[in-house]
Amino acid sequence: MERTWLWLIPAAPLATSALCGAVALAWCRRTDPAPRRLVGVVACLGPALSFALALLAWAELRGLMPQGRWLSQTLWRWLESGALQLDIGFVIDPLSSLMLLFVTGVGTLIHVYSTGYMHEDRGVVRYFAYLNLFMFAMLVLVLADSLPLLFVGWEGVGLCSYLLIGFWFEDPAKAAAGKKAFVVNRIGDFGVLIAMFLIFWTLQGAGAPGLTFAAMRNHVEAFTPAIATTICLLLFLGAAGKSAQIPLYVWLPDAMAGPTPVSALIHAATMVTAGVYMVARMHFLFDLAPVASTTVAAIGAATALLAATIAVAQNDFKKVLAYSTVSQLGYMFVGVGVGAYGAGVFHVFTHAFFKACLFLGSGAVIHALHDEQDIRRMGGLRRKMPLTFWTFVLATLALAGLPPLAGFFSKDHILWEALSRPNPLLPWLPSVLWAVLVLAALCTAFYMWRLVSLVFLGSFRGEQHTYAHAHEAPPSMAMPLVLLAMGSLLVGFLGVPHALGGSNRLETWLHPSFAVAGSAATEHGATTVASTAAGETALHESSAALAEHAGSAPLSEPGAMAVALAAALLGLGLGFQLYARRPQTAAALAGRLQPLQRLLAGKYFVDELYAAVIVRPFRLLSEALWRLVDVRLIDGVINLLGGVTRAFSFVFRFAQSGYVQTYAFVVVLGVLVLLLRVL
Amino acid sequence: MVGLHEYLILSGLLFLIGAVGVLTRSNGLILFMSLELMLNAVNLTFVAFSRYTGRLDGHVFVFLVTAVAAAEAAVGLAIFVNLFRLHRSVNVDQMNAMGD
Amino acid sequence: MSFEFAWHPEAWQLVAPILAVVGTALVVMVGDLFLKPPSWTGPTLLGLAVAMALAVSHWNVPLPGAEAALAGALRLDRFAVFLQVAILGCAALSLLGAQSYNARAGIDRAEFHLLLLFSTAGMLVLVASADLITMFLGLELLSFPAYVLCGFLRQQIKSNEAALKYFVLGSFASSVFLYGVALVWGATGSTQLAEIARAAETPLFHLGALLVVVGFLFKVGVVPFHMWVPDVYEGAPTPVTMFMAAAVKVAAFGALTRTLLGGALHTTLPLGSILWWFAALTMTVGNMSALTQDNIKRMLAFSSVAHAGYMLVGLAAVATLGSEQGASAVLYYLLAYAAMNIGAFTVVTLLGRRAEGDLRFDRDWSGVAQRHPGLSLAMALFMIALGGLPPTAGFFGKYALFRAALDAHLTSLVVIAVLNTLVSVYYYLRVVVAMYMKPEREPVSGVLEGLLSRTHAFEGPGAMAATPAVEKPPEPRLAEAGHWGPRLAIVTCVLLTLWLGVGPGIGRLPGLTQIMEWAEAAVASLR
Amino acid sequence: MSLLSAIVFAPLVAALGVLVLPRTATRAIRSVALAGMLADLVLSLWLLPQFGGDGAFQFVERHPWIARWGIEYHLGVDGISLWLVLLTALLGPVAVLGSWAGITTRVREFHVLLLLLQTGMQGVFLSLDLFLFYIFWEVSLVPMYFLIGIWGHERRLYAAIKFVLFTLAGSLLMLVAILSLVVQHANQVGYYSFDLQTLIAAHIDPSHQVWYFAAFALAFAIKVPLWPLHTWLPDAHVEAPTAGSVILAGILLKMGGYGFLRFAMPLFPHGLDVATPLLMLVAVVGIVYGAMVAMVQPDMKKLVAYSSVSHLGFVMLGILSARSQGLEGGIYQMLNHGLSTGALFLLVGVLYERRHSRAIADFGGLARSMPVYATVLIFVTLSSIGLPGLNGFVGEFLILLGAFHQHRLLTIVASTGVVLGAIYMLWMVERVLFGPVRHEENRKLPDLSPREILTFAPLLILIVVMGVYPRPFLQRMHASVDRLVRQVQLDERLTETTHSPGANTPALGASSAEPLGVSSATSNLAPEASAAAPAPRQEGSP
Repeated sequence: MERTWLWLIPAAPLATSALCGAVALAWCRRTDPAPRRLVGVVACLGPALSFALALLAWAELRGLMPQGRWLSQTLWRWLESGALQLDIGFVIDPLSSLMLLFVTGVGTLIHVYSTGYMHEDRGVVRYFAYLNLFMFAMLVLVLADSLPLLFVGWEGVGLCSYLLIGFWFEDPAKAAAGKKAFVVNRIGDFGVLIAMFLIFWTLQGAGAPGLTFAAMRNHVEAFTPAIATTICLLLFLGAAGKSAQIPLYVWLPDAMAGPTPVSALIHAATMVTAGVYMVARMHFLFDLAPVASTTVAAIGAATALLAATIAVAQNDFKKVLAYSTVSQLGYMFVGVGVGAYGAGVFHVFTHAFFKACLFLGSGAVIHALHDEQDIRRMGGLRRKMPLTFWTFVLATLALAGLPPLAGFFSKDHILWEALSRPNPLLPWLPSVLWAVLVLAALCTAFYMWRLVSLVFLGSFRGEQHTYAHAHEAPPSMAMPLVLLAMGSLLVGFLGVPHALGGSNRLETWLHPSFAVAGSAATEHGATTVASTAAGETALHESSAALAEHAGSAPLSEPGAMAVALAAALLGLGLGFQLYARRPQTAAALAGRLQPLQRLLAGKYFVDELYAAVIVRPFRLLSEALWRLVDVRLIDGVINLLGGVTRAFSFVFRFAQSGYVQTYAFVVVLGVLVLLLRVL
Repeated sequence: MVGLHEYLILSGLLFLIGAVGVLTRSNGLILFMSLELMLNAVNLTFVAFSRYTGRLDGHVFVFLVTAVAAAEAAVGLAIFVNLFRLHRSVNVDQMNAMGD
Repeated sequence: MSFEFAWHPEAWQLVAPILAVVGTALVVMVGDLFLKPPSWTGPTLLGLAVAMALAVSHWNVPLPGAEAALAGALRLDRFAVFLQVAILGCAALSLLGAQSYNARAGIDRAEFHLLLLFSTAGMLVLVASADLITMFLGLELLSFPAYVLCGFLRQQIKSNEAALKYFVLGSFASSVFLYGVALVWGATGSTQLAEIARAAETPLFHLGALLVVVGFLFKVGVVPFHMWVPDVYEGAPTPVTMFMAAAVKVAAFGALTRTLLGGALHTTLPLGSILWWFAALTMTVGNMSALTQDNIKRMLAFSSVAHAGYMLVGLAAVATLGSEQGASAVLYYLLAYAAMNIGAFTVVTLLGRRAEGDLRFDRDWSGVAQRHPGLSLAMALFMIALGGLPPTAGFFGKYALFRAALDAHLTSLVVIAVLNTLVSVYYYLRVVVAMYMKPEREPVSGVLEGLLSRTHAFEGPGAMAATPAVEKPPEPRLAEAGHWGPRLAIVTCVLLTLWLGVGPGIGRLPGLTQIMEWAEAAVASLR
Repeated sequence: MSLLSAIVFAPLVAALGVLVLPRTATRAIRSVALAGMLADLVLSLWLLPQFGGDGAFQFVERHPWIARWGIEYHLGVDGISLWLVLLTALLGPVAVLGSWAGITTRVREFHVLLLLLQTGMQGVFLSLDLFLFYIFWEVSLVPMYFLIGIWGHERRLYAAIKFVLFTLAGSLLMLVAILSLVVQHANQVGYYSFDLQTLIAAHIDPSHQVWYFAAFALAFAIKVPLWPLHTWLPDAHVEAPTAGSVILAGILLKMGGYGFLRFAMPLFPHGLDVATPLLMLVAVVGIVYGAMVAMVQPDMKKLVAYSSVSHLGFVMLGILSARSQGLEGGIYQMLNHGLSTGALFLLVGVLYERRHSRAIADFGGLARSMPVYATVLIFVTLSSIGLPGLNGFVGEFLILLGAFHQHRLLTIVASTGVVLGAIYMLWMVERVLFGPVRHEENRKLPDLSPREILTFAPLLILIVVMGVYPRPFLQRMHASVDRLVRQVQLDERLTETTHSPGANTPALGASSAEPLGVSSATSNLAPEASAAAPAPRQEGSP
């Protein structure tokens, strides 16, 4: 269905962003303080409006037949050259509507939180300008109906993350972190760029040039496995950059340099999940490319475990959460990698709530302790800030995957899909994936509870006066905490699996978006009974397929859940035992496992590796190119030519002796040569 | 029997002698005389030709050339005189105030 | 050849320009005995103007076969007229340009003028002569006054040396030329170009013709017969230098062209390849030698050698397939070249603080643009024009030459020429750099300046290092003497340089197309 | 006097106007110069409403000049030159404004030269007669030489002469090529003609075409500049005064790319065919090389200069792809580069006026003392690194898209330039704007003055507009670019060119002649694409 108001969804935050920006520039030379409170309100209005519109869109979609759940608006012709005809157009299907809802929802909450958190900061106006701009870019990313437009949002969010990470730019480390984030993302974007070209010329070859998702779906048959694989791998390179997967995850931990709400919004809830979203968007291609999908799943699992292990040994509050985010993103990629797009997106959804809640909680703590981030100098805050504590615990349990919290359903859904879906290439892969993920789950539970114990339980280990001044979060910050905690408590119930007698409503809702490519052709125009029927059958087929898969799995679904749950509980228990009950044993253990400890604390020294293997050699090479090739070689040749000419000049001058008889002699010589030559 | 060729060879030799003189003698005046010698070599050529082809205009040319030579002598000597005033010598080897 | 004089009354009209110039000279000579006017420049210019008018007057007079005067010794065809006008123009401009200089150097005397006039008369004869003997006479009549003019600064060693070198080498060359004439006459029984064109080829003839050509090549200063050029140009008083650089080249090239086409030498001699080599050699040696010169006159001297090379490219085209295009291109280039050079040398005279002073442009001219913007602008224009950049005469002239050469399939030669242009731009721009881009320099005191220019020894780097000890305020540059002559000359040259470069024909005013057509008509008249 | 001539000669008139003013009346001089430039801008804008859609030349003026040799005064504008003319007209006033405070010595000469330069450049973009083109080409050389040599910085003399000699080395050989081309053509048809269209229509023997193309390409490649002929550029950029750098980077470099589009390619398709692989390779090398060298520059202007080498590499890649996307992208990128790099040089100039230093190390933390400046710099940087939504992206995307079809491997290598661009630009921004203030004198630097903001405003606005709504710009190129594509296509080589979807079918034939393996898959699939839809999936399953 065409809708004329979709543009408002991204436009609203853009407008507010422009407003804030104007104020910021206007005030940058004035001494009197900017109207911060007013700005805060305005800044919150933008995302709030988008949220309302997102709800409206969702409602509209519900009103439509499953196969016709699709709103769109074309604004104007953007790129147009040769066979390339590209519009700026937005489309809302179940998938994007889901993304919309939680992006705008969580976004709004975090804006509200920011009004409190950033209150004292002098740059708050600029801050809101950036944050709103981010909302705009993210919404463009979600709403885009074509890959290039998605790319606009894609790099837009990258830009905002760059600006926000380096928000406190006087600190060179922070500025550098921002640049690092942008550059690493650029490396990924390079893949996306090439993928787009490949897609375009493939479709061009099929006589249907275009870069809209619809065009790709409708001519999906144009993609040979070879090409599909190439494209998907390239796309995944982009996704790995944006969503911090191996090998490009290194920027995310550094990104914690930004203000905490930013970490919550951009680096936990929304932007970093964009990669997963894109893979889900392009699912019809990944379906064609088992190699690529397998790679995605494998890398996802590896990342999940790697990051989880690193998180175990971190002492920076936000770094722990950051690595946890990386590892959770790994889960999501496993989900989409094994073809369970619904499951992946479901985890994206739930993760947004509890991870945002965790970050905001950490923000509250850091705020309360005057920007203290080292958990070794915290503890016993339970009594000081109970509300923060309880919400944090709730979110932690959700993340650890305890029933009936959100994390449980989504994570176990992924685990089950990973286990039950046979891999066309490597039959043994599913069980390995599952095992790895369970292990990661154990680590997750462990380090999360370690965090809780070190921060909230026990007794305070920092200076007493900071503890004395520690205070509960102001309402503007508390309210979002509570809401998000409730979210992480409830949203899981949207996806109760069939195994537990649930009807996995989310799966059903998303199904039209992930319908097998063949029937996807009917996405356009009004739905017909036939297509609906097709959709229904497709749905049944898929569920049937699942049931049939279940047979092949080594475990039954409840069994698998039980194992995972056990792992989570074990992790929690360990964390409690080691860090709340007997810290000394923890210390002893750390002492005994010295090398491992250092390896983990040092994040496997990947940054150092990159620096040594890539960055430094590259810089040296550049220096060489400049000083040797440019200055010495090329200019050298030029100057040589000049020198030779001058040399000749001096030779001739030497002949010009000034003696008349020399001259006469030369004349005679000339005449003789001439005569000899002619006669 | 002395024929045209012999005259031509003789004049050619005279011309070369003059040229060599110009190249080698450092005394300005002798150098100057060599120049005159070259002109006269040419005169000989003219005369020889007109004698053996029975045309008269060769003789006319000779008169012309002699006149020119006279003028040349006037100019040349003037220059040398002036140089002698400045240099107290007419040795061309000393005269390279210019040249790189 | 017959001795009876075909002397019809038009003949007077034909030789009128020459007579006018000679007459003026005699008037100056005799008149100076009795009345002593402050300067003879006025009368001389008048004479030249009259001569020019006379010359122009019979451009269009149809003289069927009657251009021949004095028993065919002279041939006053359009070719002759074109060049005579050019030569007279050069003479007049040089005289104008010389005004300040002569006044300062105290050589604004009758002798200067009449020598210049006689030399001019020689040129007029040279370009008009259809007979090798007449050519020889013209050549000598051109040269002798020039020898004297070179030595006109009798107190200056350089000037005298210039005279000496020019005289010795010049006479040497003209006797070579004459020997050539003799041999040609012996071989063909005639000295008339028309007859020679029909002559049978014998070794003797080849030898003679080659010697004749060499004689011309010497006059125009072609490598390897160029060695006299830098020394003579440097030593001679600047006005004389500009007169030689412009007028003599016009005359000599004109005569050479006439000999080639009129005497049809290109059919009888392998001149194509010969000139190819001479052109390449001349351009390269000339430019490269100019590259590192610090003395502006010397630099311009070498540049004039190089330009002779460019014109040889055109003549090479003539020699390869007798292309009249080439010839007309050469004529056009001669005009452009004369304008640029006279202009440049005039500026040189004006920028000196004394006659023959301030010639090391990179030192003495630094920052001149501040005090003399007009002069500097003009000089910059001349340099850019000599470098052959549009929209100037230099570019268009080169364009014409190269096009002719390409028509004759001399592509490689054109490429050589183009690369040489590149080199030349470098040293022409050195002048601009000095005038515009270097800071104004503390001027050297008049005394020290005198020392520097009088004895060679001081002109080494030592002199440059010698800190200018200013005990008395330096004399002003000649530009401030405020004569109208040089200014007029420069303005004329500027206008010519631009006009020959872009000039569209406006009404009666001839555009460059028109001028090119004249050149072609002139060449056509050689048939 | 008709429109195009007015556009060309309006600055010249203004120059004469400036000449008559007394040299001390600097304010009046600047105003007159500005007025002249603005007049030029207005006249150029006047083109837009009347500009028609068909690819042919418009507003044509044609008068015989030197009739006997077929030299004409022949002006005309089409979709390719239109925007370059407008860019020139836009940067003119910007340059004058940008040197308002920076130029204090010999103000009159400075502005005269600036205006002459403007005339020369407009002439280059508008002339359709090879002779006329060459004259303007050289005329635009001399003023820039003076601008660098007189108002430049420390090593200005070296830079100026290097600039002139490099450029001349190419253009003189081009002159030879032009002449012999004309002569050869004359030998065929019996009359001389320097008219571009006539010569394009002429049949030139392929073996000659290669040489002619080589000569032309050399001249243009030096101007662009293509690696390894680029070394004059850093020197010239660094030493030139701000306005000089702006014009140099903004327009003079474009003359090279334009030369390829307007002359070298349509005149000598065979030569192009032979040279394309080499030139593409060189262009890509330039992209990466320029970016890498830019990364290690301690001097801001040098950094921007090398970034120009990289960007122009992109332009050439697009142009050489000889596909409509690539060509339009290339032209578009020329405009982008004109805007963003022009702005960058202005920004460096702003700092230089305040601190008399261009060394990156001398700055740092400026975002605190000069917030507006910081905003503008970041904005321009983003445009220069091709952030989607700003103009740079449109250009790079189209270029790479077009080039990808021509040569995949090279395009992939070229795309790394996008990453490298981000690295060096952001690194510069980081060191200049962020971090603590390391030098006390930077703490109280005045922020942008209203005049400076006014100077930047048009550039910034265009950067955004061209990013989000490039259509009006691209649209006016289509027809002309199509014509060009048709001209450079050899008969045996056919590719997708036109905008009508129907004409996509030939593309199948084209893609079957693809270099790399991956694509051959498409091509053999393409013909029976509709017929055997499920086929690929069967192949896919192991």
